[in-house]
Amino acid sequence: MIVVDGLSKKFGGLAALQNASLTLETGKITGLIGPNGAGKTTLFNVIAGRYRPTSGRVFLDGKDITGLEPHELFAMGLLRTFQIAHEFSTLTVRENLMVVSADHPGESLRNVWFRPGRVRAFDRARREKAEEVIDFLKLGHVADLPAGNLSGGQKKLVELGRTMMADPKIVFLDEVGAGVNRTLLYEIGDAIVRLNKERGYTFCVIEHDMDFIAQLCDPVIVMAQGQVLATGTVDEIKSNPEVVEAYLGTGLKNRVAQA
Amino acid sequence: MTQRWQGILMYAIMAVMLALVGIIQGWSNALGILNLCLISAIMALGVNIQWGYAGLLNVGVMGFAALGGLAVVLVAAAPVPEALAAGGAGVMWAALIMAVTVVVAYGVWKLLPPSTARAWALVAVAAVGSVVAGGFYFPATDAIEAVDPSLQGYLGGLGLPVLVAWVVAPLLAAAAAWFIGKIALGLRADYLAIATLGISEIVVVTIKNEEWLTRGVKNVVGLPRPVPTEMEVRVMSGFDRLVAWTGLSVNELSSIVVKLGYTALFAAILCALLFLFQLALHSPWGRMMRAIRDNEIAASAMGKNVTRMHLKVFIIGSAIVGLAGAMLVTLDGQFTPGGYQPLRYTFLIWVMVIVGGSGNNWGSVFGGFLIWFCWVQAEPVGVWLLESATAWLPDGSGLRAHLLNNASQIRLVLMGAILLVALRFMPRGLFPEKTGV
Amino acid sequence: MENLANALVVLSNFVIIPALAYGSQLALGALGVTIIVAVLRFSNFAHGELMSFGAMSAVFAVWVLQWLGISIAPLSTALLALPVAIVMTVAIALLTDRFVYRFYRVRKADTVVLLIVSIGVMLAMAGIIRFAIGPDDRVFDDGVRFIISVADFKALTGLKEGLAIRTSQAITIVMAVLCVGFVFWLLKYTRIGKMMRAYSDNEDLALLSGVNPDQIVRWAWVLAATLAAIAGTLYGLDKSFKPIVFQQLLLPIFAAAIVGGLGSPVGAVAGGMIVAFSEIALTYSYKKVATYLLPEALQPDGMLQLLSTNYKYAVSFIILVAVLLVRPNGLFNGRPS
Amino acid sequence: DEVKLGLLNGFTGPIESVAGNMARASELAIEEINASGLFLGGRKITSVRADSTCIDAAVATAAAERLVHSDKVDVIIGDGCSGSSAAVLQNVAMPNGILMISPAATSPALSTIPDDGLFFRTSPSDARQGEVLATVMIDRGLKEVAITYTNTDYGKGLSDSIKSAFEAKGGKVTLVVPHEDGKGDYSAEVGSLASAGGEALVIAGFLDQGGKGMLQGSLDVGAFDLFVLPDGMIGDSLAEAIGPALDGSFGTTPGSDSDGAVTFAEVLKTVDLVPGPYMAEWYDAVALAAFAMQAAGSTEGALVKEKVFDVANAPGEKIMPGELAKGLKILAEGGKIDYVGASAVELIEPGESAGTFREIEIRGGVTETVSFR
Amino acid sequence: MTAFLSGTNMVGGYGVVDILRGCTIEVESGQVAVIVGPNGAGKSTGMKALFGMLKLRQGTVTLAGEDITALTPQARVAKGMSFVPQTDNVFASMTVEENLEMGGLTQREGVQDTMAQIYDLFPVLKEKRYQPAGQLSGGQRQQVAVGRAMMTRPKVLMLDEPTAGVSPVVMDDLFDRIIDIARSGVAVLMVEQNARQALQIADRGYVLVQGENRYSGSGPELLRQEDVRKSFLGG
Ligand SMILES: Nc1ncnc2c1ncn2[C@@H]1O[C@H](COP(=O)(O)OP(=O)(O)OP(=O)(O)O)[C@@H](O)[C@H]1O
Ligand SMILES: Nc1ncnc2c1ncn2[C@@H]1O[C@H](COP(=O)(O)OP(=O)(O)OP(=O)(O)O)[C@@H](O)[C@H]1O
Ligand SMILES: [Mg+2]
Ligand SMILES: [Mg+2]
Repeated sequence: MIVVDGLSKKFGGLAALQNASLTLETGKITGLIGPNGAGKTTLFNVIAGRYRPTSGRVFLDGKDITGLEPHELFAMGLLRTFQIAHEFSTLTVRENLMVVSADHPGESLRNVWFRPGRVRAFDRARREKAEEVIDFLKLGHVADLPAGNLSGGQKKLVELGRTMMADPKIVFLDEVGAGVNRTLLYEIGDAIVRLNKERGYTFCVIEHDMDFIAQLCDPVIVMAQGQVLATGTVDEIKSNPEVVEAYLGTGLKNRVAQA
Repeated sequence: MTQRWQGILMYAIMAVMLALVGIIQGWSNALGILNLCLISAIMALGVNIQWGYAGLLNVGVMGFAALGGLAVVLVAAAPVPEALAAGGAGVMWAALIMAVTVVVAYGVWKLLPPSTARAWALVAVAAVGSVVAGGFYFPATDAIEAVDPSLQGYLGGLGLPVLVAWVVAPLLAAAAAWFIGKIALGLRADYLAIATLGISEIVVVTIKNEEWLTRGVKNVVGLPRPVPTEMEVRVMSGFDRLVAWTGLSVNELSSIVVKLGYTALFAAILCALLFLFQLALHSPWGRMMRAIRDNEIAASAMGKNVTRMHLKVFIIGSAIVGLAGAMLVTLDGQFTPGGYQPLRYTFLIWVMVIVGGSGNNWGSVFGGFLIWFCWVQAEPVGVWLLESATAWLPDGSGLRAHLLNNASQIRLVLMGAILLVALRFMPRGLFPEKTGV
Repeated sequence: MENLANALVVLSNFVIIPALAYGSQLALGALGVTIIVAVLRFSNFAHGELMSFGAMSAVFAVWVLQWLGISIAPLSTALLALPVAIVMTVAIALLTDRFVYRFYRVRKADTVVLLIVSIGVMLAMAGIIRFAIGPDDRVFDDGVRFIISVADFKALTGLKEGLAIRTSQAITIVMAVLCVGFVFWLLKYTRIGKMMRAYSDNEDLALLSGVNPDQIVRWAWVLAATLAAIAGTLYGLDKSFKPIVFQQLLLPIFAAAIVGGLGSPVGAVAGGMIVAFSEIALTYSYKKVATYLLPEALQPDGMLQLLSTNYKYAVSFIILVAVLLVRPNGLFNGRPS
Repeated sequence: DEVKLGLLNGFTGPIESVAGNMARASELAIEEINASGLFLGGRKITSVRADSTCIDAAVATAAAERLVHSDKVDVIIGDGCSGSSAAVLQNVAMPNGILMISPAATSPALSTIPDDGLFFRTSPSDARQGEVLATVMIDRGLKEVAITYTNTDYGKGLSDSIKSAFEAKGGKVTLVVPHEDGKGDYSAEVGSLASAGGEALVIAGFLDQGGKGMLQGSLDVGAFDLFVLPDGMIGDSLAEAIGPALDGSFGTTPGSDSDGAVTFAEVLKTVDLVPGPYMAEWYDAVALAAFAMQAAGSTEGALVKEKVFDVANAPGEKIMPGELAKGLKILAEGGKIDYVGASAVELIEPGESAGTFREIEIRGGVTETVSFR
Repeated sequence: MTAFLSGTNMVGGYGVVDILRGCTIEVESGQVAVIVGPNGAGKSTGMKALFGMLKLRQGTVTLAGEDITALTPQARVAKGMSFVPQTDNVFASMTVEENLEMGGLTQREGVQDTMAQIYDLFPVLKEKRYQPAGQLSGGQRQQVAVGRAMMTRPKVLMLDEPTAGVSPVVMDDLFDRIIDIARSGVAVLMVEQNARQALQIADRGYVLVQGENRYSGSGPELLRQEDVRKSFLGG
């Protein structure tokens, strides 16, 4: 369980987060929505150790994790994806996936030089796992291309694939859907639900596609201007006039006219 | 596959060029060049580990090479007991006091909460410590420098075998790298470059000026050698048979034998390093390093301790540069602090790495060979070119005299041209990094 | 009162004026470096040689002018030669770009490759310059050397201490101010300046906005080369023209550009001044100043020097590292990462 | 069948601006010898230049290797810098038994380095000049001086010896400050020296390098108006560049009451050159090598090295610059010579110039000899 | 009579492999055309090809009947084409306002008016006009990118996933505005993954798979096809 307590983050004069408090229950898929610039990504960045908060605390299962480095949080099972894809551009897709591993013995030079057998065995296991993920994300035909040469959507898939390579406790997904084909996205949605049900991963998902949110998330937290605006089930949120006003809107005017 | 053959071909061409030098200009000469090629290759390998693996722009190669050279002096030079007697104690006291100061300062830092008061306390501790230490240090160093200044004037070394220095040099460079890395590795790529460049200047300025330790610009000459001298070789049993068998002159043969001794040492080290780092490059470790180089933010989010890895690689690479620096000083037989110039010790090494192909160990080694070869051969070739090019001018021609008078400068032009041509046809270096599995 | 005046004069004569002049020289160089970084995104190590080339052109032009008997006494003929130097330097810069840098730009080579390429250009150009004019030291200032000399100053004020301002120093300072102002204005407010920044920020997108890359690159080189010619000529005027000096000037110039923040023209000046002042003020021995300011009883024995001049070259880099640690993008926040 | 000399000097790098002229002086001597047709029964001397870069021992060694093995030179004239000279001597000259005469390496350390008797120099060790210069300063009534030196083994060694000699004679040195050659600005050094004060500034540097920068800088800000100039600072170009402000400054340069230096200046004039630092020594080094070979009747290093002292020192006919033919002739006829040359060559053990010096003073923009020491 | 902008039978790619394998894309003035398809199908590549950022091995691109296959991107800008790439589509170090100005480079007059209109459409941008675009949130950047392209007052507006990461309200406004723009006589071509909304307003829709046209027709037509919906639009 993640508890965010009174988190603020200022960039110069601009407060991207203003005393935001929220809770992500273990075992749930929480949706996080809100208008552009609401502070969703900033919240992720603060929780995941990318930025230090101006004030406030973050707790993971009761333990204060504020200000820990990203790699320390990774070791505690906290993973995130990036809204703007951060692929390892000269590594192939397969390597991008295989890099993700908490305690690969082959990442220490001592093992590389003196225990090559163990390193090889471990790496083989990682490779098999990577194959599974590649199949699932339909990246087979580009698996050996440098990730920098992928299409925008494919990069997002690699982002997602990396989280699937680890065995995380809690995963933060920042708009994995933007730029991903909808058919595939809903399949990904199914997979998230499955991971949540079968493996008990906790998820926190930022997404602007309300269908996707509706498919997965309960509860949904709405942010605006650096604060939590509302929390509730999808239906509650959809009928909240404030949320409709600030975020959801009422649909296409022209389209109505056209029809 | 074709890439592999291309590489083999290039190494073969290099070998042929060295052999040509041997045939045309003498084998002793060729071996002399080969030895420096080997050292350059090791140095380039060190830089490649930092840049090619981890994207660390270390432009302070010179500083680490100088530290490596200093290690040879400290380990292998003959001790100067008079100097030690004159000022050894004082220097020790000064060092001790500075150490205490650092410990106290650290304590203050830890104990007091962050505040201006703490800052002032730190300044006060540092000031008092320096003044007290200075009270011991300056008289002591003056005394040391006064001991027979034209011949000694420094503490001297431990008088140990010079090969011990090849172990100490990387350690010294590594220690410096640890310290520098702690300060500077947080910086952005090109700023790290300038910071390391600056720090290397500081290292060299210090070496030039702390005469009591390094003899400064007065140089330390006559350092011991790891191989027998030519004279010793000449009296070895069987040498005369060798002379008869090869038909070379005693002088030339003895100098070839000595050089081969160096070659064996250098080549053994180069091969060992190359083996280890090829292994590393193609391991999960190498993959992780490339991931970090590609995207630090993502690597950190994927659980890689980027700062720590950077520090490690920085230390390893610097240690190798330090080792190469020590080997160079050993080969020269002297330590010349004034000779540490960025053009020669930093930029030239970088040229080797980039022309060779960054990220590729074989490339760096090749770059080391090729660029050093060109660096020393550019002058005679250039002069020869110029002479042939101006041969049609009348003998008394002012233009010809002017050109020939400045002929040595053609080395620069040729070096520049070689570099530009190489990068023109192989913009990613002669041995491009293999991307992908 | 008189003591205070004397102290001030000493300080100006030995610290402030030389540092201002040296700082301006560095600033002019740093400005050129910064423009190339700002627009073409690489550290141009050949900039020192470009300055050297400019100075060399000026020397040649001065010789021709002197031979023709043209002069603008009491000012130095070199000022008349400056336009020629600029034209020649711009020409050589455009030629190198056309035949060297463009190739790598078109294939979007890594900036480090460009940096190394610029080292190649540096070597080649260094050789060519030494071929053309030789490596010797040449003095080509034929104007009036001082605006005010120590002796004049003493006579004028009756003070015990003197103060000198050289013509070349004054010209350099004025020129530096003008150039910085111009570059700042150009980059910040003009169409072409904005296009330059856009090009450097995101080349592909700049294309999509209708920016003509060739034009931008040409402009950048024209600017950088003009600055290099001015910097080189003024430097040569102040000291003398000797090719190897420009190689040595490169490091402090880069230090200045980076302390200020690569890509920022105001930063280049600030950086130049910081490097110059720290080099000179930190290693200056304040003994003489103190003798004027302090009463007899407190007269110092020591040199009152923070750092020995041996460590002068270390100073600018210590400052550099310190600044970078506190402000990782330089003082004037150059290119954000 | 030519005899080859290798001219090893820092043609690129910090002394590049003077290295060319030094080599020219050597080449002048070679031309003179060749014109005589008397050398070793009519053999010609040719020369090859090689670039030591002055500061890079490895490059210097490689260049010397090439001279020896590729160009097959019989004698190495050089190097111009002490550090690289030591490297070349130990790594190339000794292993190959090649005679090496350095015209400009003045470091005292070279006096004691093992050399198999192959190493000679036509310049005095710095220790000697310091002594002489200090005496001159005391004689001229100076009590307090400041010193600046070029931060190389030459400058450092010279400055050390000037300082200790001056202090031993009761003078006071207010401050010693090094300067780096070829740097952009010397205000900081000048400022410190000015603060320390002194009646004169001793500049142990080079006249077209930092030495000149220090001098000009000191004059400009009125820090010093009297300068003491050791050999590296003496040459006509300095007075020309600085002008009347230099009048009254004085210094020392190797030379004897024989008028070798004057004759040498005339020799140089024939090819439009003016005397500069160490040009005399470079000329003399070649002459010495040629005479020694002539006397030995061979080019073999082992034989020639035995003759160097004989031709350089008395007894024998004194030989001036421009009279190389005469010397060769005497030697060919089995006579003895005492080469004086441009820099008053007088060798002492272990093969370096004893160092007689001219005291000079600059008057009206001209360097005038005041006396001999 | 070919369409106003048309790329016919385009074949090409980044290296040896062809990404585009003979696809054809056309759009008329005053109309909206939408390209949809799975990730990696070559949609962005197709856009780049139309804009001259990719060498075509075969096929032609024409604008108003004129063959522009050989023109550079800048020349196409001058001819009234405008493009928002999928990634890296803002000048990160320049302020929002300067980003928009860059869009107006080719415009001699009326820059201020157009900018005002864009600020109307994306009110956040007005708030952030002096902030470097690199410091904006993902959705805000997207708005800057679209704004920059609109600043050129183009005859052809090409948008590669303009709504990726944009919140629903803003997306609705954006689509409205796109329709307005099209109605004013501009040819609008966009790639969309929010395909259902996009196809609703599309006069013409293309489904691209592996560099080939798999389906095409008017937007609503495509929306009606069961297999298109299932395979590409998420059911
Ligand atoms: N590095 C930064 N410097 C300055 N301001 C920033 C920085 N990062 C974010 N901001 C500002 O903080 C605010 C919140 O940004 P954030 O990225 O968290 O929004 P978001 O909710 O993720 O929006 P979106 O849905 O568009 O991704 C925005 O107004 C943005 O301009
Ligand atoms: N710069 C590049 N170099 C090499 N191959 C590339 C490059 N960019 C894209 N590709 C390849 O071209 C194919 C098509 O890419 P494109 O970007 O056109 O896809 P897309 O249809 O726009 O997909 P998306 O919806 O994910 O953005 C992909 O398989 C990708 O791997
Ligand atoms: Mg976001
Ligand atoms: Mg795309």
